[in-house]
Amino acid sequence: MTTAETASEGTNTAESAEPVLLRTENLTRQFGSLVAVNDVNLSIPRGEFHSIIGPNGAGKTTLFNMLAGTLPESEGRVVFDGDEITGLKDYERVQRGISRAFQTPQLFPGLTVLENLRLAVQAQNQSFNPLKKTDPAHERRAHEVLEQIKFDADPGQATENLSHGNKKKLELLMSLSVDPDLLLLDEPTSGVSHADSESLMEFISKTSRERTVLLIEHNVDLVLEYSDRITVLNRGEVISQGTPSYITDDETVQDAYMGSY
Amino acid sequence: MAEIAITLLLNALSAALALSLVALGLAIIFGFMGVINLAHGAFLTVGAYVVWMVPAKLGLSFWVGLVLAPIIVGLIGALIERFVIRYLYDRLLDTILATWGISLALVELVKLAFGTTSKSVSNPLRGSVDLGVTVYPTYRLFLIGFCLAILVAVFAFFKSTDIGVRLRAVIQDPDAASLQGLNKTRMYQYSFASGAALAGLGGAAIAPITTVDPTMGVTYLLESFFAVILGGTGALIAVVPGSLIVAGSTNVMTFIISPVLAQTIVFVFVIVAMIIRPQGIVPEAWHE
Amino acid sequence: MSNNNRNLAIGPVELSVADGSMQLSIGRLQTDAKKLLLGTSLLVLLAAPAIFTGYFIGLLAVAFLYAIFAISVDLVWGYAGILTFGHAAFFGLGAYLMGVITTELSLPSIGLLGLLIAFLGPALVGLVVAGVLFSRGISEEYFTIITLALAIVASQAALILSDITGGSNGLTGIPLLGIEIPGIMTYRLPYELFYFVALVALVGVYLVGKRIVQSPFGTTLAGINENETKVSSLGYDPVKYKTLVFGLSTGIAGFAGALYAAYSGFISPPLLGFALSTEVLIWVLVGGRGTLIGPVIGATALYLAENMFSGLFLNTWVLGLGLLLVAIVLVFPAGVVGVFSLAEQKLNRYLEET
Amino acid sequence: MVLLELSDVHAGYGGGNVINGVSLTIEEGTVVSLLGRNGVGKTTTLRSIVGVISPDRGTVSFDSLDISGFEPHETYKQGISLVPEDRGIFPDLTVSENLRVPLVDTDDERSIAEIYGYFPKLEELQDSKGRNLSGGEQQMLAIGRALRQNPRLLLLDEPSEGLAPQIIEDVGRAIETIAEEGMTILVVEQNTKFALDISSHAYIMADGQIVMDGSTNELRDDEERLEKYLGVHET
Repeated sequence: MTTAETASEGTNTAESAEPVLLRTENLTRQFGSLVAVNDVNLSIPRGEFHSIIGPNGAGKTTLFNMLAGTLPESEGRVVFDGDEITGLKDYERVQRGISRAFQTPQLFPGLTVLENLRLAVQAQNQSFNPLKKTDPAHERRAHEVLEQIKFDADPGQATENLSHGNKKKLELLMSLSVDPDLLLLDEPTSGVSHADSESLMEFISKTSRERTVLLIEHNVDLVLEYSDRITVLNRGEVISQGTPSYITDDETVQDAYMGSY
Repeated sequence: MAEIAITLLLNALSAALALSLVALGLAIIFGFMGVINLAHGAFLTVGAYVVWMVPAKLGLSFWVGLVLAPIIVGLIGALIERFVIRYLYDRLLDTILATWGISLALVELVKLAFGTTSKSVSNPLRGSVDLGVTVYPTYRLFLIGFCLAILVAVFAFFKSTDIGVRLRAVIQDPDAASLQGLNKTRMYQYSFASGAALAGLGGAAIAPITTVDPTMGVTYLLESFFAVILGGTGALIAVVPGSLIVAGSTNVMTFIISPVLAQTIVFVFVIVAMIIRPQGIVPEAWHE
Repeated sequence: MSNNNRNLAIGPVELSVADGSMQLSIGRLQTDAKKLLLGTSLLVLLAAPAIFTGYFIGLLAVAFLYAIFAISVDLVWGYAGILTFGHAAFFGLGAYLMGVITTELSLPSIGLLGLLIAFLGPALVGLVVAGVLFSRGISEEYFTIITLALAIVASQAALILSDITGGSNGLTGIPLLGIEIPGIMTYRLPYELFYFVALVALVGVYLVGKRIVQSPFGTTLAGINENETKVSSLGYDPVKYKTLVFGLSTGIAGFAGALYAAYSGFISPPLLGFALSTEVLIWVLVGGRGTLIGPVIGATALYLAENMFSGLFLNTWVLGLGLLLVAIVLVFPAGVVGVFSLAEQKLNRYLEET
Repeated sequence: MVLLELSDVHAGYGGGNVINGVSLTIEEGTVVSLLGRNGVGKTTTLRSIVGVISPDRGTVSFDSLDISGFEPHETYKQGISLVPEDRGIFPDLTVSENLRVPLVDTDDERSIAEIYGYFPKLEELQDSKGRNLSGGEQQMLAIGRALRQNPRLLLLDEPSEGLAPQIIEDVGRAIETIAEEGMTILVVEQNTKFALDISSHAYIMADGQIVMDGSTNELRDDEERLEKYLGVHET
């Protein structure tokens, strides 16, 4: 199979240096007769900044939904940190260290920015005691998280009135606050101004030194600039995989993006 | 023995088919618009009162009432959609509350107008028919045929007419339907009105064989919900098996145990069935 | 620091002038005024038996119990977003447990045990019902319909199980609370003093409720109410939280029911049914769901009004209630408390502008 | 004659604008394509034409009528049909039922038989449910359905998306046939080659704005700029 060959050519950098954190085997998702994700094999070493690109409808978000556990796998396996996690629910995967940021920010509109963050921070120390008081350490942690990034809104305001850019930042911070080993980021810069996109990617790149990052991004320039390795999906299948320079020279990728027949 | 069995089965069948009509109205409103209509029982009550009032107060025939009931209740439904439901789409729990408020108000209006005592609607088809194995009341036989005819007509409408196909399209994907030129708002209003009309028709049809009182709707409300949920909301036709189980088994059990106990057993059974198979008992191949 | 800075404080109102700009602080006015209002109302309520007729005080005591019931509904509906149409089943279950226990075992202290069991029993049933339904992934509207069925099933069960429940005649002769320490003392609560028990119970449940909604657990519930997917994607299992709050709530409902049984001395199947289940929703909605004080105000005011006016208007009371329900859902989903906070915002803006 | 004109259209979802000042014109009887990478605002432009979202600023005029703020069913009545990116096939309706859904004016409609003429495959599949069709079949059905009212303007959102090369060719031929009959078409594409082949004029979007436009022949020769706005090579 040509895809397997092209996939192996570009992969020679980080693979052997670090143990594999996330591995998918023949991961497949069908909706009726549509195969949204078809037989995807990924192997992401710990500490890698790995991006997934592909045209609209290539199956990127479906793949994320399966990795995050919001969509059951039709076929195939997911192995995380040595354990099989296929079929686990989303919150169980978070507890094991996989966290995701949604493309459309999923916030708690009626809660304040800090309360949103506190909910994320507290998820680490869940309490079923309904009479327990809020831990001041969690409040402090929420403040600290917010200070990591340039956030130009009152943290005491409800999130429903935030600007799109601030919502995207908060979404990212919340996904980080659960202290994941693997961060799944679905287009963290979509709809964000150019300058903010750069600084967000800079920030993500910095966090990727401690955590493994798997990123879906449509801004190819940013992807090429920051990623260690890239996987290209088209029509649900992996059509190319490798370093940024390998991807830019790959004809099949050009065809997928620009079209050919 | 065979005589009793046949009578029992016919009783169960007529109850189940009448419930199917009412439940079909509920399923249309729920399936099309995602509105949980707790006023459905009150719609049925109003239908029954129309069919009582037409002979008793206006001196006209029962059959005129049977025609008027769905029209009047349908109009009430259209008004309610226009002034209440329209503002609550996408607020599922709020539609539950608002339709419950409407239900309280409608039932109280009935009480204010006609008092709380039960009314009896005189049977327009007295007498019985000899079926060979058993002698069975004429009106109940009519009811079976009438409900079947209405059900067949409604399903044929959805299957074969352009409007029916378009309504199904709106259920499946309202946004895609509006790209085909369909006016969602108007379609919703028609759906709510026709769902209400079916409840009114059901109420009118059963009026001669039941007691008509302001609170008669509550049991039917719950039974139709159970019929819809048990059948599954993927296909309108699912209300038929749903109703057969809910009304049929209550009816048969009433032969042995008290009606209250029978109803309780069926309710508990349905709740358990809902837990085990939330998508309904009807297979996906039936979905349309 | 410039010399131009000045602070002027009159009571809770603070006027500060800094570098030519003037600011009127009303933040403290709000909280102080609210505390003042709550404190005053509490004092008035404590003194009420000396002011009002016994009949009115009796009504008020029952209103307080319904207010506790309303708080229990608000915890699940207002805070966790779970609409229940059958909470009276749990209120009634508590009442029947209390009734059966105290009439079967005629010990003076049995009422206290009854209260405990009337909390634990419904809480357990609530945990099981919610646990099974939520873990099966039942959708919110199906849950609502099932709770509606539950109320009907419960009131029918109370009719059928007449050996225990007295059937449609209900249970009579349920004693008021009392304490006995064998050989040392026996105390039976006088009828007139029950008002204070109800008041203390209400204040207690209110404070517990306040604590719950402000706890991390409560914040998680608020999150579930607003975006369950997100809560789940942060690593919380929403099913556990929803189940637990439902159990807590049904326990509190049962506790209120038990006090009701003890006070009224008589209970019958409608107590478990549909009518009370929906009435409590109207109380909560009118008062303002998602606030604890709202349901208390809604339940008390509407229960008193119903008893004072429904004699005059008869059926129009329920008619009005139905229309009110529609109107609130349509026009003012935040309830009475929402009207107040809107007025408060307007007042603040006015004060800021002047 | 100018059939569609967008002037300075701003639109978006809940606060953030996705498109900022899009202006474009389409002459009657031409095929125009709108190109750009993922997420630059192409779909949002189409949605603000048909009224799925209404523009925050700017106007959309169709045949000199200001249609900004119209509902989708109203723009449809004006003669605009959109084939959305997800195709909008009703999954539980059969192929023939799907074709019966669109509201048609009996004087001007294309009969279902005519649609089968364009897409013979659909006739074979007429009793299959929408959910059981392949991506290519769904695309044909979606285009066929949009043709039912014989629209004055046909909007196609990524007709080639997710289709195998052979199928893309079939769809392309069908579009060309329709275009030859004189239909005005605006096609949004990521597949540049496909789009340039079927259209005579193209607009290119980046960051919510039109950044260049021209005849497709001119654009084909301007490889450098095509790469810049559409390609994946590092710039």
